Amino acid sequence: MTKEFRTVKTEIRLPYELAYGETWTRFFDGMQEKKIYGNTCPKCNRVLVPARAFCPRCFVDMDKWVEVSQEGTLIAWSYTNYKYYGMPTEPPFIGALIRLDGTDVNFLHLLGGIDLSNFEEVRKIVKNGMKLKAVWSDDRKAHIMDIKYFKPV
Amino acid sequence: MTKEFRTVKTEIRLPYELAYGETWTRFFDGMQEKKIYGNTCPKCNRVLVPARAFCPRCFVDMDKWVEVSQEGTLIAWSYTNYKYYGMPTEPPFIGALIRLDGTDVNFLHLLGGIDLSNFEEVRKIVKNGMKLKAVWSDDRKAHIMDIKYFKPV
Amino acid sequence: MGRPVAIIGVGQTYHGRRMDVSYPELVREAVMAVFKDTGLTPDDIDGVVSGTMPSMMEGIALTHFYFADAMQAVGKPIMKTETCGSTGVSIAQTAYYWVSSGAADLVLAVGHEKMNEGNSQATMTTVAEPFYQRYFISGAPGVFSMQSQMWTARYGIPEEKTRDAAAFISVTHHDDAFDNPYAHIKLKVSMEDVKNSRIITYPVRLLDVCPNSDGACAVIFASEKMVKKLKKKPAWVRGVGYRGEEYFFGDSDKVVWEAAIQAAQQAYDQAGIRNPRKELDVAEVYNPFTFQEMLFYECFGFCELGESPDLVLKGTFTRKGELPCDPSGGTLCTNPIGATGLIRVAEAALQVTGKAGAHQIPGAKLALAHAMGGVDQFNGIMILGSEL
Amino acid sequence: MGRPVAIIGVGQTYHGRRMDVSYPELVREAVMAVFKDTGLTPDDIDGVVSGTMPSMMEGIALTHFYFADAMQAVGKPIMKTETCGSTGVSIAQTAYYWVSSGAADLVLAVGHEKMNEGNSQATMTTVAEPFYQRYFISGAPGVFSMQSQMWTARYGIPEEKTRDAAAFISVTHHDDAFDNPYAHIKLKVSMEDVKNSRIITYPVRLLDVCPNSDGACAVIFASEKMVKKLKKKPAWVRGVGYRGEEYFFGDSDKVVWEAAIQAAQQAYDQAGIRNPRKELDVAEVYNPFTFQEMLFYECFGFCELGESPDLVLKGTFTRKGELPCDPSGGTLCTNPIGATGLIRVAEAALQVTGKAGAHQIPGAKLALAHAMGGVDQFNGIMILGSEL
Ligand SMILES: [Zn+2]
Ligand SMILES: [Zn+2]
Repeated sequence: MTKEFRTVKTEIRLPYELAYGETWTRFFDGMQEKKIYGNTCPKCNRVLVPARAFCPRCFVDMDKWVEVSQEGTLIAWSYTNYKYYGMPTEPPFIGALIRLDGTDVNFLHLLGGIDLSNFEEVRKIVKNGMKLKAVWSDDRKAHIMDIKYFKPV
Repeated sequence: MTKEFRTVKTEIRLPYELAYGETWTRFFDGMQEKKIYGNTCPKCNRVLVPARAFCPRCFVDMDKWVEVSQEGTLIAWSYTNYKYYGMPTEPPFIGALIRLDGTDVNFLHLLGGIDLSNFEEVRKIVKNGMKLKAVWSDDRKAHIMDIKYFKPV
Repeated sequence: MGRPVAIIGVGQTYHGRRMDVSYPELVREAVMAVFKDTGLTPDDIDGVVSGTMPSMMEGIALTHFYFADAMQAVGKPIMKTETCGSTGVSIAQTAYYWVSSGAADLVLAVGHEKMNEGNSQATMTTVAEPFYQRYFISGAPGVFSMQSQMWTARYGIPEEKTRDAAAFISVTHHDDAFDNPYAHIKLKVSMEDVKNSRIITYPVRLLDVCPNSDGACAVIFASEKMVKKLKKKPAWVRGVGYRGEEYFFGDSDKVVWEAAIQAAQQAYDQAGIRNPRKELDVAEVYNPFTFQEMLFYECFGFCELGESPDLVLKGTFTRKGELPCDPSGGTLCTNPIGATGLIRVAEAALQVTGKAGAHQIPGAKLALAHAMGGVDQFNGIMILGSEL
Repeated sequence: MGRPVAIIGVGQTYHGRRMDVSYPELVREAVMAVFKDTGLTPDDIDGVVSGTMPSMMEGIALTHFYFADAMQAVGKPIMKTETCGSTGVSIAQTAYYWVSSGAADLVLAVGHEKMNEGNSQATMTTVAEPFYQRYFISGAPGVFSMQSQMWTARYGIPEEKTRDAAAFISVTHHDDAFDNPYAHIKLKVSMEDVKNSRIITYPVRLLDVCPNSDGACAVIFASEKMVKKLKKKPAWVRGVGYRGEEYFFGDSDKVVWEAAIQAAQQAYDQAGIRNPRKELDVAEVYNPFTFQEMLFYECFGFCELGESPDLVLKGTFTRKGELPCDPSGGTLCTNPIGATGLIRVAEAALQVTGKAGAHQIPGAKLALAHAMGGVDQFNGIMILGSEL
């Protein structure tokens, strides 16, 4: 082992206040009303969710707002059972990529509503392609976690 | 005024433990013993303070350690009388660039030991070229603030 | 110098408090403006360079990731550079080298900052290590005041004269900003207003200091082939320079300031400039502090060392003077840090292409753009000309 | 492609827990090594490019300022780039464009990270905005596991086969690291050890994941003129590629992964490579996760989509296989993030100049170096050859 010397423990602590702008504001207002908003691109016609100010591929302003389905298909998932800094919720939890019905991109959220304590049991239930449905929190704050998770239909 | 929308207040908080390495360790050990250490470059022969692992101009390892003088000459100063994040001490205070006797670079620290409350009075006393002397804290922690400030001789 | 490179278009946001839009939307505003200015589309672009002050200012570490959509960088080579205040000039130089190498014909450079979302003073505490320098250099005004104090004392310039010259700079730049549609601070101030404004760190007062701005700037760099093909009026890159100094503030002289002197000299050598005050038609000097602007005049060879306050008071550097400096109002009136250096470059490009509008310097053909970064540590220069 | 550029020397620190030295001292160790390797002195260098992951990892925002002395960058043009995991390749590309443009003949590139001083998971929380994505992508293993899960399911690869192939990769790279004097993790592991190691995020287990390392790497890029003048054995830059994707993770396909495919294609086109598995002699693929390494093999055209586990288990990518990948042990055994991509480039240079020592691939003439950054968002490639 190489010789070590003094160290100093320190911390960086920085405050921010970030602007949602009009589009995110409307999207999160929707969350509070148990609605998931997307919008459509007038050029490529894709329905993007969450709603965007502009299409990341066509660079044009988005067109019509649409309330998208709260049901969708599981595209991919990962099971986490360790604690780390910045977790969305207490472990164990399942991160999920979900294609909401009628949309053209995948929505990132959590998969829940099943017993997550035993991974081997989880693996028997959770399969790509399964149908999922949003479960809302009663205490909503215009926040992405107003959806508690998506549960199997 | 342009219309504003929702904002989110957030904070970044990151912990660190930084290694001093051998040279800073010895320098700060010196602080605890009320000594200011520099060292000399074998190539350009400059005495640098704080002591360095290597010369920033010649890129060679530094040679002899020297305990440098605790007295020096004021090279530049600025008077601060507002509060800001990350201050070295409560305002008002004077940041000072000091050439310690026998060294070849300027040492950054504070100028104190005089009444700082009235700037016009301060301005009559503080002049570039004046002689200063280190004043040590009784409660030393192997830290740069073990020197409370430099006061006029 | 490598293959010739020119700026063929610029775009800016309206700078100021921009809490009306999210940060990506602000970035997109500048990018859309440069596409509008050039008639190009994102498909035409070969690569994108972007940057902020350091991302501590944003609270989001991967700004090039966060803004990839807004910069229309998806599916393209992308780079990020962050050199504190000099970021904008570093971005411009990275884009310049990229095109100059022949590996790209059109590169989009984007600088951005939303200072109202973060805390610039808290960010400044992260600039240095927490062993030694963090305690003494985290308050930027303190360091710049110390530099000004040292400069005035070195040349024995009477305190009143320096104070008057700094106030004169503040007054004229605040006036200039009224003619720049994108400037942040639009405020009529008098010499007395400046001299009576609140002391920040003596001798620097509130009206000697730049604001916290939100804003973005986008610039397109093009190869000679593309300049000809697109038939755009070019601002040719005639010289670039960049220099850094020691980490320890006390190791180098901040009055006869080598980083500033050498960066300018490197760019002058490339551009063939021997007498900058005579040969340059306009300069966009990075001036977050009125006092420091004078120090730059001296280090850039616009006048002799210690001579700048006299010339300032004579009007040498005003819009009608011998070498107009910061006709846009400069950093003093608009400072979204990661964009600021690129705004200097964009303003210089507007001047030499005759597109600066109400603050155009008539007939400007050769312009200097500058930015400073770190705690008096880095200086970057880009010289643009209407002729190659 | 612009003017020819070659790597003429590399330097690395011993990677691992390096709390024995301060961060600038660690950086200097790599810089001294490259000067020793080349016989050059800092005076010979025209400019310096450096970078870290993002500086949130360091807690010191202006790393190029903090390390200016250690990199001997004082009085020189200096640039900083930060693109997360791909930083090292971005640094290499910036240095490459700089020399290629003709504006510099010798550029020093330095990548560094001291991961044991910061908190990498806390740093990851700063990668995305706190409206939406921060909640779901801040745990890097979770995202990479999701990608692996999607990939296995897409092609219907039996879970056991993928698991075996990933374990095989872990075993062979851990073995390889014993022959690399600078590697961090030196651990003999068996297939069973990997498969029984603690689950991080299913299917990824502890021995599928890279460590937190401290380390630095320095590389000198030279113009053709300098290569001839200095008579150094060159590793010529034959191609570069870099691609980014959308900000929103769910917007693009991470299995048929365009950023990886296009970055490689751009570099192959420049290098004239049509069949990478046959033409490349060695590849240093950025592999923080065993599963992801296989996905890169497919996206880089080393095999068909979905075919990689079979070839891995046949030994196609081992040191004695058809296309040896990561004979250094790769990122899996050594990961000082801001240095990691540049270490890939340095290792590729060592291979094509025959200087890789105990892990030399005999007769290697053409090598690929790769790094990935963001949350599955950026890929950068550099191809080096012993011939121009
Ligand atoms: Zn579209
Ligand atoms: Zn020396």
